[in-house]
Amino acid sequence: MALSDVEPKKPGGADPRARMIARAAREIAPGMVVNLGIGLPTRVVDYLPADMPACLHTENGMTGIGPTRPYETADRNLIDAGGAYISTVPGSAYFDSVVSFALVRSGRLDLTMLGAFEVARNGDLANWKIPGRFSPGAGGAIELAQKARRVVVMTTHTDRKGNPKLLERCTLPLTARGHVARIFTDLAVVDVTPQGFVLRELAQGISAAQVAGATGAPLHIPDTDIPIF
Amino acid sequence: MALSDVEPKKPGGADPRARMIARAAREIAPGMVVNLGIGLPTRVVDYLPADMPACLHTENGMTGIGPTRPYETADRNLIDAGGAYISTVPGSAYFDSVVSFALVRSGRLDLTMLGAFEVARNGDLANWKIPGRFSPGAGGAIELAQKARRVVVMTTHTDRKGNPKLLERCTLPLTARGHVARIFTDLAVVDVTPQGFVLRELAQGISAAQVAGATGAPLHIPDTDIPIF
Amino acid sequence: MKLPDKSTALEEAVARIPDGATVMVGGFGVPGTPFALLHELRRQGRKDLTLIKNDANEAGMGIDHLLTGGQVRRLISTHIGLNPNAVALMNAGTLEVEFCAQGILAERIRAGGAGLRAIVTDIGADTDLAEGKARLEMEGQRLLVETALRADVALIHAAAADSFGNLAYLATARNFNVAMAMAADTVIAEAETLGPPGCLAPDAVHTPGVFVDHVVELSELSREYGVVRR
Amino acid sequence: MKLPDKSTALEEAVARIPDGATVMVGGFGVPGTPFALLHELRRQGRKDLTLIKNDANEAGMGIDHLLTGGQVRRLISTHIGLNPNAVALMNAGTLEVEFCAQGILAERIRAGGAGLRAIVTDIGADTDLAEGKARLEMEGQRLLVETALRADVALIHAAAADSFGNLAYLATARNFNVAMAMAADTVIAEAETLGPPGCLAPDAVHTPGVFVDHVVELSELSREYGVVRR
Repeated sequence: MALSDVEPKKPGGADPRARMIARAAREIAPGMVVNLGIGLPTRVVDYLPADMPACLHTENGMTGIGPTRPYETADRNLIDAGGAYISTVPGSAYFDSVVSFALVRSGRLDLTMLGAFEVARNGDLANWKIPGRFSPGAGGAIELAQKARRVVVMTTHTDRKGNPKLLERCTLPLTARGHVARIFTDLAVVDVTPQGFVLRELAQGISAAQVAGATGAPLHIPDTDIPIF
Repeated sequence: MALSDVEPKKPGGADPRARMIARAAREIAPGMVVNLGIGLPTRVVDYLPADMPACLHTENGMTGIGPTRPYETADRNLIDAGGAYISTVPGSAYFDSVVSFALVRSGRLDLTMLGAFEVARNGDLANWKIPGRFSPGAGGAIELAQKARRVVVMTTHTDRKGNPKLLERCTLPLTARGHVARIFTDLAVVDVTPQGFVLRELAQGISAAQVAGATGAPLHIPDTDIPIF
Repeated sequence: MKLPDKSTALEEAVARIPDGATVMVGGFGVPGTPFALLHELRRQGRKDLTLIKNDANEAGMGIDHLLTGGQVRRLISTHIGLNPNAVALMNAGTLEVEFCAQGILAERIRAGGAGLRAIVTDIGADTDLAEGKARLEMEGQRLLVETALRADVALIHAAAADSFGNLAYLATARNFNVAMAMAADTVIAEAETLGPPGCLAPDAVHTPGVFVDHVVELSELSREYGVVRR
Repeated sequence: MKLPDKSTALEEAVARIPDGATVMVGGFGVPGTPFALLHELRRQGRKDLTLIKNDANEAGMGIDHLLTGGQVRRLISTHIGLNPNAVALMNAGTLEVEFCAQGILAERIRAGGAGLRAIVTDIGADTDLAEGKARLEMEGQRLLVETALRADVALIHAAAADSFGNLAYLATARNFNVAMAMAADTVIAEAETLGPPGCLAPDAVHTPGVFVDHVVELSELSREYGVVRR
């Protein structure tokens, strides 16, 4: 399927997750090389404008990811790191896992978006191990979180039980220390700063107080107008 | 130029160097992966039978070397490590310098033939540095001499001034310690053994005494018939 | 010269894997996984294996058959989250799992294939993954010495091969196959098509045949090689 | 998405190299040497360079112009025996030369390109080449820690490129270009042909464009690129 067959999804709609993904997609600036982590971040690919000059990387061995494909037109050999069937753009390149992480570690990645079990106010990230319960392994997250020039997280603001995922301090084994710069959730955009979490944007229909209440660490709320996404 | 266009050169003839190269070519057994060092060894490629099942490697990035080409039909992009224009065989593969030496160091090379400034009776090899005079650098010789399963040397028995190159001990900086197993010269085939140099074969018209006289260390001469090449 | 012929029957190639072997298995998800070689390894019932593989496939596919069949003692991997059987066996203590950062697993295998002894890196140096690993200080930074990995056998899936063992992969099926095909004492590649030497352009070879010991032609592709509907 | 355009004019690309820069130069003999970029570097007269290159080309070709022009302070190389000018400059003490084993030079560059800090190897550990290098003991063996190499700029020659910087090489012109194209802060590639994205098949790309900063199309190939009659 050529790029032109696939229309990028429109931002907005009622689904808070879709709004979060659409907002995160706007984080990608022209010229960037970007890795989308498995889970919610990989879905960003379908929210990018067709004329955006940017390069998406998937760690299983490709630059120049195009939109995801339905099963009917999927290429069995062409997946992203999360197993979704993707497409190419003109200028895509395939390579092996060794080259793929050479790219990550040598500083060619401008931005990565990762999922999270926990994020701490100092930028620590935990997303690979819940001892004795569920330890999927880190996959490529350790290198991505440690080496991308900018690391952002995309996650629901709370876990399934309603517990906050943005914390004073991570309780789980860390993926990387102090590298997370920004967090996109279904409730808000929150920055990690030397002073801790700072509220930057609010999801439609959500109040700053709601975000603060769902956050497990102090949330600084600027006096200025908070944009809505 | 396809393989079939090129006839392998015949052994023998009056030229002692050509006879040495032809003899060394017979060291290559079916199934071997072989690297030919720059200088005299690379010329072995033109002395191998067309039906020999073997794989020649050149460290600048190729397996499946075919015979050398004259300038008229040379491919400007296809050389061996010594700069000679070569050809392909069906199944040749190109790769980069990194992969080329991965092959060498990981033990996939059955045999290498190298040039020498000096070889010692304990198998030490010096072929890269004559301090203050001529230090070309080792190129790939250090890995080749240290990692090929079998290391043989091809050299004139003496230097231009008539000084022996097979010595009690190397005087020049070493390329590798104790790895040379056999030496092909214009005078003889000499093995490196725990007891030192042992004469195995003689060039046509050369006596064992002549070889011993041109060798800078004791040469053991077996009591049995010495084959002539 | 002509290049040696390494084409081998499936059963004969897999019979070279002994009990207790360390086996590298290519693939990242479905693409590049040597399902046919794994099925034959399941059928021949080899025991006490150590597997090195990026992931644990999904339940009912690939190495899951070896894991649930009790053939695997130890798994070195980066991510097993898509296979609940693997997670359950690990949690039950039946399967020993060593996790690596993905790019470091790739580099350790590559180092083995390149005849190096170790690599020195800052990746994961300040996380739990550093536990028990040798340290080295360079320019005031505490780095990890990550040792090279080699295996007795590597199982590789290629799209196309020639009888000398030159291999070409398609799209994201390349993944760990390239490094693993260099890092084992015996390298067995299955290929969707197998032709005579010369069927692959020399510039288009992804794995030079000099690294490969046996090439197995796949007569047909089982369902597992297809698109997965989730 | 569409991929960014990195096509650049020859003069503008080379102008990014400052005096005192460390510059990696691809090529092994003639194949893969970026003669046009080197000529422009000669013309622009940059000084005090450190070059990293497998060999010193031959007299009157490639980096020989920079060496004899007094533009190079230091050369890291594996073999300079085919260029008597380089040997003479070294013997005269005018040119500082650091010799590396060829595969170790390749690995040190690759390590730089792969974001590693060093590799650990037994190559040359018992020769003069080990002098001054850090040691590490593993399993009773004294090994060398060979540090990663990076450069300010890498100069690459490709047969074909697209405007995103994806590169393909021909035959033995691949050599050091692949590793160097990953190991510099600014990577400049000259290409015999330059097309729009999509002109190279994704499976046939040898250097992914993501590593390349500038692509220069060669309008014609000078005599140096041809067959050398000796």
